[in-house]
Amino acid sequence: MLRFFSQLTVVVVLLAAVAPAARGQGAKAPGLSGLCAGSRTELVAAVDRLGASGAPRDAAVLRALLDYRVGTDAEGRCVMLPGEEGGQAVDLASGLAVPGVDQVEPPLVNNRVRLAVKKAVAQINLADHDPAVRLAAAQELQSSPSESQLVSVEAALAKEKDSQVKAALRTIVAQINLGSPDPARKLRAIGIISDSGDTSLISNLRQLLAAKDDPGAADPRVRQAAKDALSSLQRKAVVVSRLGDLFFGVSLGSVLLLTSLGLAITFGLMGVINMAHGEMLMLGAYATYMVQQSFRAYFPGAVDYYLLAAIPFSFAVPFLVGMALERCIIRFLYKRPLETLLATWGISLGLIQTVRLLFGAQNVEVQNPSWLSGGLEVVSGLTLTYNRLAIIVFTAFVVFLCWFLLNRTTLGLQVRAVTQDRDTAKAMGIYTWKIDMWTFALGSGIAGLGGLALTQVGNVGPELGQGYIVDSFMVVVLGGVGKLIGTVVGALGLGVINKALEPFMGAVLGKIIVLALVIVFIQKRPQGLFAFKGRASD
Amino acid sequence: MLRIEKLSQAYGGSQILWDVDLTLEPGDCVCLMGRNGVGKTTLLKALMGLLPLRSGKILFDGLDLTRLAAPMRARNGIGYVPQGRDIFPRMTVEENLRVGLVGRRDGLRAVPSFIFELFPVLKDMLGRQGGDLSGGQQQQLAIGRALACDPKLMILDEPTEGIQPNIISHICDVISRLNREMGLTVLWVEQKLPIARRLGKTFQLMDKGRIVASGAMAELDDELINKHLKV
Amino acid sequence: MKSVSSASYAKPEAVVSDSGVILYVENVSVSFDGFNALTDLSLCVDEGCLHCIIGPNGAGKTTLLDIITGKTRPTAGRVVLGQNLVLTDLSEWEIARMGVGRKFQKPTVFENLTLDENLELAFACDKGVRPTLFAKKTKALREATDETLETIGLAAERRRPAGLLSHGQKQWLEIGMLLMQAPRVLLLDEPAAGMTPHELDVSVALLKSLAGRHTVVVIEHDMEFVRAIAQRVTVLHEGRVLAEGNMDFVQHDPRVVEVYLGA
Amino acid sequence: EDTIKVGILHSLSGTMAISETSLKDVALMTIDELNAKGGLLGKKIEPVVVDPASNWPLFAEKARELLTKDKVAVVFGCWTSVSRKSVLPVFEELNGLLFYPVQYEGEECSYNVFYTGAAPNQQAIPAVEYLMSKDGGEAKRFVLLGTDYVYPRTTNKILRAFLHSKGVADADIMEVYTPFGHSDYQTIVSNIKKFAAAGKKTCVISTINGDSNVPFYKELANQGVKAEDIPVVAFSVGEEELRGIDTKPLVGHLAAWNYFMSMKNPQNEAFIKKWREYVKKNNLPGGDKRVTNDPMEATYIGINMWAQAVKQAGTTDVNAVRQALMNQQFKAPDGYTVVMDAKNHHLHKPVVIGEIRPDGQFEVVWKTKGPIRAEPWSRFIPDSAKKTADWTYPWVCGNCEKPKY
Amino acid sequence: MFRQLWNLQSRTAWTVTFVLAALVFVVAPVLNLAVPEGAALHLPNYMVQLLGKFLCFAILALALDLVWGYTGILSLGHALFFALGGYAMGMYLMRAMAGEGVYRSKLPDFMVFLDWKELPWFWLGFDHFWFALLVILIVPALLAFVFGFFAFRSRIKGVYFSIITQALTYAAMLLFFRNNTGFGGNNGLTDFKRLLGFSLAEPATKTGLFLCSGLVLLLFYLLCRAVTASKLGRVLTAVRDAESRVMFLGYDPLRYKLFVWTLSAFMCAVAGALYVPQVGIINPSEMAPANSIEIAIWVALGGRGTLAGPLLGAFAVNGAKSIFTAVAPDLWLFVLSAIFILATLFLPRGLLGLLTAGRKKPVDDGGGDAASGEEARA
Ligand SMILES: Nc1ncnc2c1ncn2[C@@H]1O[C@H](COP(=O)(O)OP(=O)(O)OP(=O)(O)O)[C@@H](O)[C@H]1O
Ligand SMILES: Nc1ncnc2c1ncn2[C@@H]1O[C@H](COP(=O)(O)OP(=O)(O)OP(=O)(O)O)[C@@H](O)[C@H]1O
Ligand SMILES: NC(N)=O
Ligand SMILES: [Mg+2]
Ligand SMILES: [Mg+2]
Repeated sequence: MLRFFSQLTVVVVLLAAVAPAARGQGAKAPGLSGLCAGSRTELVAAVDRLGASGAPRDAAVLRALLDYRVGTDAEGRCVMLPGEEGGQAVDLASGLAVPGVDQVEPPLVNNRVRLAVKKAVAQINLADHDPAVRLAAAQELQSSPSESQLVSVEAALAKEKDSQVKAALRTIVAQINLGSPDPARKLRAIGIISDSGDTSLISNLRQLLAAKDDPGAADPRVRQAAKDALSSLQRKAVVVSRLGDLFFGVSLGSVLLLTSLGLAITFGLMGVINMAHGEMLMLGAYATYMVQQSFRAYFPGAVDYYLLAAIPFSFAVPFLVGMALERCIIRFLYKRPLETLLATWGISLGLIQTVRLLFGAQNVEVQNPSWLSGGLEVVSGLTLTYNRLAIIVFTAFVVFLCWFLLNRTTLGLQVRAVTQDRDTAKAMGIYTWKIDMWTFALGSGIAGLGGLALTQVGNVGPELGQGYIVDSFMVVVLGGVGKLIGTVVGALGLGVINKALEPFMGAVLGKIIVLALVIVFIQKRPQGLFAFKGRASD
Repeated sequence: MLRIEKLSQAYGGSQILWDVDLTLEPGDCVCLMGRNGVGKTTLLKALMGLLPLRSGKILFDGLDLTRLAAPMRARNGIGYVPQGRDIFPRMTVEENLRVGLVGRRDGLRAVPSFIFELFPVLKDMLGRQGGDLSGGQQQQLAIGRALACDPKLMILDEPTEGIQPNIISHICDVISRLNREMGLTVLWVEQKLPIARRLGKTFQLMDKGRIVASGAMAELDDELINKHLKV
Repeated sequence: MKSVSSASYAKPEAVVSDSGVILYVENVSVSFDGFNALTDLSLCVDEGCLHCIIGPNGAGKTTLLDIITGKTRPTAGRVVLGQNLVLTDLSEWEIARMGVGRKFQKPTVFENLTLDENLELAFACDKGVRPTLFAKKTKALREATDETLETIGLAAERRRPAGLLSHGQKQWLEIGMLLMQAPRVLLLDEPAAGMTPHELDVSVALLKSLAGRHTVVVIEHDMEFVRAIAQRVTVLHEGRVLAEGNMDFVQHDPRVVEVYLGA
Repeated sequence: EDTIKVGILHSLSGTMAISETSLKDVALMTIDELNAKGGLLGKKIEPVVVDPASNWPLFAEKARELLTKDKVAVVFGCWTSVSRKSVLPVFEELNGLLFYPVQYEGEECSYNVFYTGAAPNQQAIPAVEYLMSKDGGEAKRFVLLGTDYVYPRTTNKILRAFLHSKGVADADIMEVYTPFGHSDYQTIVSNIKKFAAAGKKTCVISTINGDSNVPFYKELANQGVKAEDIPVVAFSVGEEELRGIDTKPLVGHLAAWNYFMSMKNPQNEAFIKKWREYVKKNNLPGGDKRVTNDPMEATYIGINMWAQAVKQAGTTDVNAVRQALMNQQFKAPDGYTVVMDAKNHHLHKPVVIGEIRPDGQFEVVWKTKGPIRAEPWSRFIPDSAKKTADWTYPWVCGNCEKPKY
Repeated sequence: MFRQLWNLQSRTAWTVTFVLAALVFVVAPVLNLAVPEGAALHLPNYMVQLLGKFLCFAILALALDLVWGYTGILSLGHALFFALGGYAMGMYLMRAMAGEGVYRSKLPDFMVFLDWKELPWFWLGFDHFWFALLVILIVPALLAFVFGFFAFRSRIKGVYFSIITQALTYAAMLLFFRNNTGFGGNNGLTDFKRLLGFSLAEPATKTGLFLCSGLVLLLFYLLCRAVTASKLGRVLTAVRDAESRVMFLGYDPLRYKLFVWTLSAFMCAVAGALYVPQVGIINPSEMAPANSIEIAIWVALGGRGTLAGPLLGAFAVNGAKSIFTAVAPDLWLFVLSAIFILATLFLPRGLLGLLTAGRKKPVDDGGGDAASGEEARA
């Protein structure tokens, strides 16, 4: 979160900084015109110069460079165009406004330039008045500090008051000092690194221990200290990595769960072998896409919130389709449950092709809203991405919704009565056709919510659902048909086991092993995790 | 109360019921009797709306049920105890009873306690799966479930099957009491003569898909029995 | 006592019973999730005897049959057939091959097979895969089928799928299947349920004719019926034996009257 | 017979429809264009479109049907290598002609196939060389990440051999495969980050196929892997694939192809214009969001070259056309005049490396001076290094070690 | 013996059988080989191959019907056994052309590709046809036997069984996808040259394979007839309807299920072995779960629980697919989709039910036909 906000702040500050420059009040900045250089080496050199000597305002120019707003205009001047907030173009050589220029030919910015810009901005930002910006800058510089930065970093450290920033700067100094020939400085550096608990520094220690032509590294005290520090950091790294696996597992599990919940209703509760379940996911995803597109067209300002608006739609579209399908097709098959396989397979083919003809065979783009982009780096080496965190929360919400509908209203009771004995249920006054219709629609709608979640982690194309159907059936059956809780436990269990195996086996073998485990597990519990026991079970 | 007119029913090609006429007055308690396979269950199912009719008409409380679906019939006050109990096997006893409440007109949400007074064993078994109960317990549950929907007309298909003797008497007493005191109309399929005699005010005899004899219970004599209840 | 090998093709002849007792139920207990359906129950059934088991609903009668036929495994205790065959070690189908046949409380027949076929499957013969594959319709089979259909009064329906029978007819068919199986021990769970008075008479005669050659265990709630057939009666209550003896004896046992028969 | 039938064998349903549908569309567009110019040899070209439905044996069946029942003069089709392998025996048996428009792993050179996509040396190796160059960031450590099938496997094998030859140690190479349709890249991306934390400049070479790319890039973006730090260069991700992704967080990641839609030259402008018009006229789904990409360009080149060869040969006879295709030249949308190699049935193509721009297009950051010749037999694989593909006298073979005649 | 055979089915059924056999064994070869090309009645080579492929699918459908239609075990993994048979045949075909591959190596090309220096152990022996044949006949059946033994012993039933068979085939697919497993990865085995010395490119070989498939189908059909018409067939139906009741009659359902299950897998393997030389490729996508589901679709469409139904279904679905993917490449899925939906709704007993309309046959899972009209009333 911190990082996220600090990035936001950086952007805000930069935008603020651009404003005066754009108004043409900026002083003449020598070297800025190098930013239009045709040769990348020159360009990078210009950027580096800015980084070494630049003022906060220059950071804004560098950002503009990345946004393709710096370039040569028709008259060969090196010009910076105004950003979104408006203003006038500025001639970088003279610092004067050049009205009327609205197009420039930007230099070729590639990763090399981008990296240089990033470093330069960080270096400039070390002097920023906002501690958050300074911290972000310091962290940025941590990734590959060089000897040449030592002086400026130490200078910054001397001035620094904020303890977090201080710690970060000290780590940079330590990283640089690790390479110093003086064993004492090395030892001190190792101490700082060890205390920082930052597992990303493991490689620095490794390099130190592996270094051959470094006399300072041969010092036994240094070696011992480095080894101790290394093993303590490595222990931490293992813990972090296990925690990571757990998170990944829960996250994968919650995706599995969301994609299976609808099936747990249509198949688990109603007994429809619903091969069109995947297509309900797909419809939910396309509904989300449509909402996004409408927002882009009609409410461009609120586009970040399209996802919230999509929740009811992604539920409603499959809900209605499900309702129609139930009324037109499924309902004739309740006495021949096996044949629902055939019909729903047909439905699935038809839905896929319909969507393909309407939207094209290619994937459509669904964007993560900015508040779901990126992630929270809880410790170094473990980033919890916002989209996946959101999915976990959303899954909990949908599970609750299902639980509530099925256990706190009579719907669940009636559905189960209908599936267990349709005729008797009728004779007890249950409107079986209504229950069938609502339940199937509900299952489809829930699947649609799964589709909404999928848009945030995967692709949206006509075949989207096909990739989930096997897993969904497996989850529902593994948990025990007709047991919602089984589906929950089954999905999370599969997710966690899968992710626990993946680091050791790789994704392919891991998946094979998981399937094998499922097969073996069912041998032990032939009715799934939460089996119906007792006389009625066979 | 209930009038069945010229009801015919067939499974595919083979006709089972032939122009059955049957009339029940409010407060009647009728025993329907007949050999195996003469169509008693078929008649009750048709009455309940679980089988399509070939022809005929069913009137209940002035309402034409003929075109009405089963749940509406239940909600209009017909309680049904199916043959073979048809408990929901994977639902607990309590849930089974709550299903019975669905058909109530007063929207009551809790199982009325008189059912547990009637069948104390159900109280002990509330959390047990319906399918796990013993046969007799299931039968009691089925009757309890039908009573839960507060019917005006109860139709029971051999409800004493598999029930222990003292409870049979108990059930007979209760049904008679409901019949007498609350005016519950009862249509009861029964094979066992003693029970039929004890319970029924009138009888209807079925043979080969037709009602062949009816009258007050006292009129059920050996001749009729020999003629229609023996092979 | 040593159990004969549980070899799949063990024959009922292997069962020895010179003491006159064919079935021992020894200290059997069963519990389902903590509910004790049977508690330390012991029972002997004499060979050739017509033994009735009665008791309140839920007393554990059906569970007892489940134990004998291997459908349910006891938590403790065992069941011995003859003197040497521990049934509780065998699987359901092995027990059936040892000559223990059963009619269920809720009639279960093969709905998609005709009555003829239902009976054919029940017919006593080698029930291994290979013999079944090459089985021919023997004269013995045909005669037995005809005879049984006659007995159960369903000859007219013989070519119809069993699923189309009425409840009572299915009961009869299941009895017929039991007859075809010609088991040493017949276990009948409420055979009289849903029968007309006349049919009751028929089955009384039928069961009586079986007794002697076969051992018959009947569970029933119809006291008339029990009185008509029972040579020995065991009353179960809450998973234990409440009383045992001949009909007259148990009928007048006050505890039996209280929990079961009623005034 | 007043038409020349040509077969179009691309999956329009099933998993590959996502990629192949556009190739069918562009093929029809090209044929329309040729017909508008008067057709070939005075006849109209009649496309016969079939749908092999992403089912490999069905590819073979449909190929056979096209060649024997419809008697097509040529077939344009296939995307995956397995589909090509599946139809290959059919084309060889019936002496048909197939134009294959997709980059592939090489190790093949059939008499009956013309390969208009890139061989590994026209795509993979230049891309890695670029990443190792100063401009590309001087990568020292490599993650070879792919979908578990033959194209990634072979490409990575070649790349590993290549990297060895550049002095990269095995410890600096991480090879990871995922199943088809894999959609959860959390662990892998996190492992890449760990691998990259070793202090050396790391890059990822992705041969992830099709649908898996979206989840991969989404995860990449969300776990904060920036192109400046860990660039990902992909060989199967083009404009079409990027359409499904929000590219703003991916700016700077790379792809290596022989063509990008963003290339600026008159041929490309004309090509894109034609495509836009075609999409509009036929009301194709996707509308003005439809893009062009490398395999589409390769399809376009293939059909045009075939048409030129037919004109030159004056017949659609396979043997004559094959002969005429040798050295056939075409001014391609990539801005170069590409040539069909006189010997190995592969196209000489320029290699272009692009970085993803925020608008989903690629910024060309590097390209070869001109088209380079394909090496279907990789010199980095010992057994294949000995092989020559040369369908001219005296070799007359696609895979032999000495001349046949 | 002969009488027994004759008694297997009704006279009409025999007539149909003979007519079909005549079509396959006489008419098709004559139209293909004797009638000159270009003539209206000429059966082109590709049609022969197509029909040969369909014959293999028909065997597959027959096999699934035996376990699903008659015994009530819905396998969603049958394509696995088919593919295994196919792989065994493919391995033989690869070995039979050792030295003629792209690399002129003794090893199959993909191994050269992957730098393998020698054949892995599980490829040994495949240079002999008899060995491959043994593997085809034994290995898939053995796998089915072992898998079935554990599954049936644990009394896994219904959807649980379906899903673990699906998991099995899915796992196998992933395994075969891996290049390291040693079966050619995603590309599988392809580019075969000759079978038992006959060039696979020769029309005569193809016709031979077609006839072979026809013969095998006919034999399997009669075998299935024999099995289902026997008492064992009735036990199977009984197992489907009331498994526990079967046990109390003294039958061990495990053995019966295992028997048909293994037999069925065996048939699939043979079908796979015949299929591979005709289509020229075998790869892991044959094991994809969707393929197994499709087999079930053929069976359901044709008419489950009959023997002719699945054959009809296999031909109808694949024929429709073949025609419409060419005639209406954009719309064929709608056609197929409509066929499936309409057939389910209006032909509860499958296509065969349509042909034999009027004649009664009891329907399983509870009463069937009555369902549709009755709900509508409500
Ligand atoms: N689904 C069906 N299809 C065809 N015939 C049926 C069907 N169900 C029942 N029958 C036949 O209808 C007749 C009447 O059956 P029904 O169940 O109504 O008899 P019942 O009088 O209730 O007999 P019981 O006393 O045995 O319960 C029987 O002959 C039976 O075989
Ligand atoms: N699988 C099970 N799980 C839980 N309880 C069970 C199970 N099986 C039986 N019971 C309980 O065990 C008791 C004995 O049941 P059983 O069926 O043996 O009774 P019964 O004597 O046959 O009764 P009835 O005369 O009503 O048929 C009943 O209370 C029943 O609820
Ligand atoms: N040839 C490929 N990209 O599969
Ligand atoms: Mg009845
Ligand atoms: Mg009982």
